[in-house]
Amino acid sequence: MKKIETTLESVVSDLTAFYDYKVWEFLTLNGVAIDEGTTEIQWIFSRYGAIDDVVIYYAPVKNSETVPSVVDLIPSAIISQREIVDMFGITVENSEKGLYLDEDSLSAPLATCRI
Amino acid sequence: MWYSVKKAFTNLLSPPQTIDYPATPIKRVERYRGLIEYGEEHCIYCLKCEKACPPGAILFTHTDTPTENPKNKKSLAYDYNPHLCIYCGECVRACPKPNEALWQSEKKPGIGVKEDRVNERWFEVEGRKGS
Amino acid sequence: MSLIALLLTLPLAGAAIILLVRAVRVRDLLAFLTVVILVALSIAQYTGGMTVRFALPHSLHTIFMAADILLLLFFLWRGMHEESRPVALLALLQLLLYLYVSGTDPQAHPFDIEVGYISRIMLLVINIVGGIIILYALEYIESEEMERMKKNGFIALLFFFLSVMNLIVTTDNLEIFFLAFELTTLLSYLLIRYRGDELARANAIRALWMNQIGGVAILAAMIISVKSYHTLSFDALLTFGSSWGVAAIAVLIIAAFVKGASLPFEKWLLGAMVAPTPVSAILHSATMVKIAPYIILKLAPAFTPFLSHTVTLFGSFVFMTASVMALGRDYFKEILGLSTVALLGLMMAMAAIDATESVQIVLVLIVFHAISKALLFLQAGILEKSFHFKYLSDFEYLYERSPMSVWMIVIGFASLTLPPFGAFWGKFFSLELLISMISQSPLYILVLVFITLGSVFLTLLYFKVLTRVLSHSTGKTEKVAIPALFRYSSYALFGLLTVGILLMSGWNGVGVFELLLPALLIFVIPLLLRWQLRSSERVGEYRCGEKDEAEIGAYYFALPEAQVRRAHYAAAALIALVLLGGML
Amino acid sequence: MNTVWIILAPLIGGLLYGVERIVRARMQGRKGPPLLQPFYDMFKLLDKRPLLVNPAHVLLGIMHFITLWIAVGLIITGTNLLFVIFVHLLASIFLVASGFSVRSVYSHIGANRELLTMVAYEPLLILIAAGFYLKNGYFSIELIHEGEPLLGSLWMLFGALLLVIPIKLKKSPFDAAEAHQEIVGGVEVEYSGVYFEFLYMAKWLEYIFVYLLVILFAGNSVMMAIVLVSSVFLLVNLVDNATARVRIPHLIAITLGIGLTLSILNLIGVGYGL
Amino acid sequence: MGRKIIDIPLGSQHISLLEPIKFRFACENEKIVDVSSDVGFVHRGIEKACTTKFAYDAVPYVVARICGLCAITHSLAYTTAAESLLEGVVTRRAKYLRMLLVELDRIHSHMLCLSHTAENAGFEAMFMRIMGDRESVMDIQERITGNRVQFDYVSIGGVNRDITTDIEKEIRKTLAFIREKTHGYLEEFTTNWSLSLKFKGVGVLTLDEAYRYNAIGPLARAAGLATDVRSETDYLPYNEIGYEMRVGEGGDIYSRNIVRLFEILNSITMCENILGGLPEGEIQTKMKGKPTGEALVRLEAPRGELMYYIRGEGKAMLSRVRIKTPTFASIPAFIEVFKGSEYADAPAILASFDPCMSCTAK
Amino acid sequence: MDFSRYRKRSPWILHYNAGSCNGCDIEILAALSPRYDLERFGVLNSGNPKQSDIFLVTGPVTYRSRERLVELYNQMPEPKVVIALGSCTCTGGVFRGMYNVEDGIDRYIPVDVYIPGCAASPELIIDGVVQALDILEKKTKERENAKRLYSEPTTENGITDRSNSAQKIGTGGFSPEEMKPNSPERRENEED
Repeated sequence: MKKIETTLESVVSDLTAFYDYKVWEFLTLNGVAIDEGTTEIQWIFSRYGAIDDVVIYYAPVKNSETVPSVVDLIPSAIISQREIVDMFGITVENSEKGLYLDEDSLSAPLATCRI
Repeated sequence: MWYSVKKAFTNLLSPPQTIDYPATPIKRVERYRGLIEYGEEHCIYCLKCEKACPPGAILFTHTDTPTENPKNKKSLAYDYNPHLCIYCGECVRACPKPNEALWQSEKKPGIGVKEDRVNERWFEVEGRKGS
Repeated sequence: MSLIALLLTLPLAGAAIILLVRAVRVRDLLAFLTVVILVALSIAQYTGGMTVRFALPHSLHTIFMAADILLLLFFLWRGMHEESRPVALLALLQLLLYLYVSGTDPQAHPFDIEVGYISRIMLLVINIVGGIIILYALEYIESEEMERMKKNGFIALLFFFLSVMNLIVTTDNLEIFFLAFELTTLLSYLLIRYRGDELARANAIRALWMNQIGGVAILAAMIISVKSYHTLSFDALLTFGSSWGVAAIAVLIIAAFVKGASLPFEKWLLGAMVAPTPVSAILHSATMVKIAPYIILKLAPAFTPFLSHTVTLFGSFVFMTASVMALGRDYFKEILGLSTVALLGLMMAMAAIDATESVQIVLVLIVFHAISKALLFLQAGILEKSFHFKYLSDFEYLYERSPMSVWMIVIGFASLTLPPFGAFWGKFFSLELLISMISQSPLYILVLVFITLGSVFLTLLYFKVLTRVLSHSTGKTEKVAIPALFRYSSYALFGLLTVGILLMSGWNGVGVFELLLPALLIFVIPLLLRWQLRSSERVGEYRCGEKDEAEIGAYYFALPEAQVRRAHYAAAALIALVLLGGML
Repeated sequence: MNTVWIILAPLIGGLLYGVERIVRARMQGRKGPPLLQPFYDMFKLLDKRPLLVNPAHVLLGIMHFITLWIAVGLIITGTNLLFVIFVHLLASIFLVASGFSVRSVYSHIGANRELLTMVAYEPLLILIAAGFYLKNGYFSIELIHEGEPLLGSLWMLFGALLLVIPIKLKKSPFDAAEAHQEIVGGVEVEYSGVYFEFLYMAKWLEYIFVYLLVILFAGNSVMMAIVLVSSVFLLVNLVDNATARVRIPHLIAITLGIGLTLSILNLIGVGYGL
Repeated sequence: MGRKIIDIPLGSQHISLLEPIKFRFACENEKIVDVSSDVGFVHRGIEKACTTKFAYDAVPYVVARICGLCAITHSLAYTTAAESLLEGVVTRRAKYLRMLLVELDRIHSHMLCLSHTAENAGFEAMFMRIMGDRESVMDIQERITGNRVQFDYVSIGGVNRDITTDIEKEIRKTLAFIREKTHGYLEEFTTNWSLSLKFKGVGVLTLDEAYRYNAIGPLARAAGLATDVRSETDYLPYNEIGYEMRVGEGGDIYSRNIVRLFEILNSITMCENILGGLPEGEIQTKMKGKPTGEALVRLEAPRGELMYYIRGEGKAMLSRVRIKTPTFASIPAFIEVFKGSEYADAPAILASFDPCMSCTAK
Repeated sequence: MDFSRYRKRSPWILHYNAGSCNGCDIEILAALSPRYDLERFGVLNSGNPKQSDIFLVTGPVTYRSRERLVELYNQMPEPKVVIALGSCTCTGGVFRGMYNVEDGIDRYIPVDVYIPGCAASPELIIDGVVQALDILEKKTKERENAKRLYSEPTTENGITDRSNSAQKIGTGGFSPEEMKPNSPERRENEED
């Protein structure tokens, strides 16, 4: 498991340089609430056919910031982006709310840090 | 296709696989994870089972008519909801006196009907617990 | 004789008066009176039951000739003016041929007018159904935006049309027939371009040149007839039976195909949709296209077996292909139009079989097709005028707004294919006849297959339309008022259909039991239950538990363009075969 | 006597359906419902609270049932075969119209598929009637029944009928019009309670209808009729239990392709004494 | 001119669906031209509950209830992750028993998928046949764990129950029975003409699409993409028990079925090898301490790759449990496959994905 | 004529998953399979609310499945019986108190039979169905509404229309607080 830090500005260019769709499998987009108002967003990849070669790009995100969409590069990211929007209440480019949550559901259930 | 035709034809002539339950009982496997049973006299009221139970199907609530078990100092009553239980057996593993105070039997749980108020009653129990 | 003279002249008189009247009410009253008298006359003619033959005064002959030449010159002028080469060339060709024919001197005709059984039925159809359509047109044309004169002119043209049609089904003279044929061409041209827009003009021109092919064909038949037998009489032509006679007949058949808008000539009839809807109604049901089966019915006794077989094959082929082609269409009138083409194919196919049953069958088909199609086109007009629906995919909440129109459409379609309606019996006995004729020629097996396939495709076509019209939800109505004349004309046609059911019993051994009992059960029991159902508790549709309403479109089974082209080639080849049959 | 049979027809159909449900269950290695299950269903449906979407829908469904019963009745009374086929067509059209008369997608798809299957089987039924006519010179069912068994000379048309039966009885592989897993029963999806009853019983009548057509091939031989019906019954169920549902285009292609070929060959054979 | 579109809904309640998912197919006639979907019907909030409601050692029983079909993989992936944070070592016997259950689970899950696909293709008899045979697998699962579906077999530190020679014998018997039956299905799925009409060339996911949309599990392998977490991780000794990857071609329903059938056969072999080489030893080791740090574990569930990411801060409650389930990752691929196929095939295509909505929405 | 005794011989089933783990759902399939063969009792998995007598629900009712649940229930003609299948359906089970579930379906529709078990085995399903049949036989044909409705069925011109009663449940008719006596917020507050 290799973790590479990146920023919201550079993440798209970083991933474009890194991601070869026949070598890397995009696992998912993950979020971890670090402290009040900040979420660590992770883009997780693993290499096809290699033993436990997992690469995680991560960037801390303030709740006011907008996460850029990587759907152009990785079409299957669309659903995990929508999930992140729902669960953490942050905005992701071109991703709507409401994958899981309804109007009267608890909003952004994973956003608050409860350590 | 011919295999299926043949199979259908032979099935037609041979007896069905069906178990005629409830007319003939289904043989349950040994160590079937059935109802959680409670032996009040052996309980030491450590409340480990209540804590371990993931859904909260075991609750000890305060009662005015406590049992005569000397360990029951806080006059608690054991309450168990088979309709909430997920039959995982965590409570039994947590119990310091398994097979005596708490054990998982091979009985299957009973069917509830409207009069049993399985859910509403439990909300009341939880309310008692909370207060 | 006087009845027929009246039938021929009264509509003309009516047309003339209507042109002059300015008040709408007076005009309507006059039109109504004329229609009533025409209906009465045609019924009287029918019940008279005698074959009437007489000759027209010779003085008329010159008038006819002048009219012919004027007509052709008019076509030529239109062709030049509209810069349509086919129209101009065909008009020129006709003019030359006509001049050639009139230069010859055929034997005098013993009689120009001959009204037999077939003609009497045709007169009934033309005047009753045509009359009802004219009544409907009175209301329809009022909602168009045009001058009063033009509106009255429209009604006058329709009356004129009836007159011409009355002439065409009563004449026995090829020359008069040619005149009437050209007059229908002219009238259809005028009516199609009545709205005067770009599309109307283009379609009118197309109809003009296609129909002129028919004119050329008739002229060719006239030349052959005059050259070989020195006669222009239909009857005479039929009795000769030599190879030249057959050739003339084969050429005349082409004229029928053109008028009947058979493949590959169906475009002109479909183009006629741009005209006000009563025009389509009158073209499809009472007039124009019915010339086709009429001619073939008239000529059938003189067919050689080869000719008979090929025409039947052609007709059944058209029946199947046109039905399939209609499946992909979205424009309601186009669907109706192609189904007319298909059914005309069936009528021609049956007419070409020379048997007593086939004459009966074709007549039944002609009559009931006319009524049903008129009913349907009337509904198409109502949809256009009251709801602004033209395309099937536009039809929304129709049942909620006007259940009457929906049921009329359903009955209109049902009456074309299903028992116990008249058209069904036509089809039914066609099948029976064909099956009994299989032993005569293996070709009839093919014809049988074509016709069975065609009729199921037509059924598919008619009932897929129901997706858009019949579907409705629980309760909740917002009715739309439909003008009285629209309603009454529809009811009149529906009444005719019902009377038709009763008249059919007894025909060919159709018993009361087979016919009326089912009809009774099917229609009466639901009526009894209706009141019970009205008050029942309502529940919404099953939508997988969701509440949002899904869009439900109609189904389209469009034929690929290449296939359509292939079908046209095949039809053309069959026509060539028919011609070949004439030549041999 | 005929009247009694006509009245009994739906009941016999129900019994046949009951037997079939057992046979199907046994072919799948199950015990299956009791024999009278269809009748239990029927009584239960009578006992439901009536709910409907709109009256026209229900009416058309009832008309479907009545017309089908008339078609069966006409066969039993021995009228014109061709006419019976068209009355049956009318019944199917009522069903289609009822499917289209509600604003429900599944009902529409079902009705549309019903129409498309009609394209597949209607020509075949007509050609079968043609075969009888060519052989005998009449369409009268009564006379066909009194005549010699015609299976020998019309066996190819009988083959075509075998293609039609699964379509009519909504059996695999030709049950696309009902297709429970896709469109939840298609046309019948919006019916409930006592109104569904009519459609449910109409299904029984379909059984009677097709098996009466099968019996036609046996002519006056009762023995042969019994053998034919039971073997067709077994065959249809075996095929039902050995095939998946094919799509409508395949259904039409298979039925018309094989069916028309068989029928035309047979008609040529019978018509020209080959 | 109006639209010629028919909107066909599939779900949330539909006879061909076991779980609520809503598709809306925009169709021309019955050809699907556009798909919209709603997958959030089963969202219960388990990720949050795992960090607020349940202590880390109760979580295996909770995550097992994410999905009844791959319950064992969920609890196993979680416990593996938790164990790596607790730095305990699980005995080899426990590992073997875990693998045994995972493979048995794969067998019954694949059988369910196959039977459901057959049922949705209108082949009721095949459904009944496979479901009838599947009961024997359910039986041995019940014998091993005490429950047919929710095994609750794995706990942190090992497994909850051991197997006896009696049970072993029964398992061998059942495995042989299933192997024989599977060969029968294989023949039926390859030779039945009606099934080939329904399955061959239908619902195709091409290799390139599989890469693009990150398809996983049998879906990807059927398209020719050789990916299987069993060969990409090493916490379970798959290489010791005769694991083989089976890659199909064509990416249609047929190919997916064949891949599943071969995986059943391979799993049977593996189970037999597990029983043959079952090491002696304890089945539970005590794990001490509270989870600290972060761990990422991947496992091959019957439907494909399952990923758990957990982070603990040395308390009884974890601070983050991220579950990436196989179906969740495949949904973009599903949508692609539907476009252009017939609605008549939609239920069968959907069943052939073996979707698990309760996994997806958690 | 009294047909009520035939009800128990022909129970048709509507199954809806309101958010369960699908363990019970596959057990329903297993109960239909040859080993247990529910069809012995005349059970038919109709999948269509309008033709069903028994509403077999699994799952603790997630927010998104609420109105679907009520809509399906309303479309079923009386007499009808609701079976809650599995622990989470009866009381919420292991999901009890999670933020997006409703702790048992009897918050929304009246439940007649509660089948415990996680997952409920086919044997228990058969027990429950048999129990439900006895209840079904005793039911009347009176209209039974769901516990929570958007609006009562409307009656106009003597026609009762029940097609609108389930719309917008949860966001319309009543407040979310009233709906959830055991909401996660409240629980969290208690914990803190």
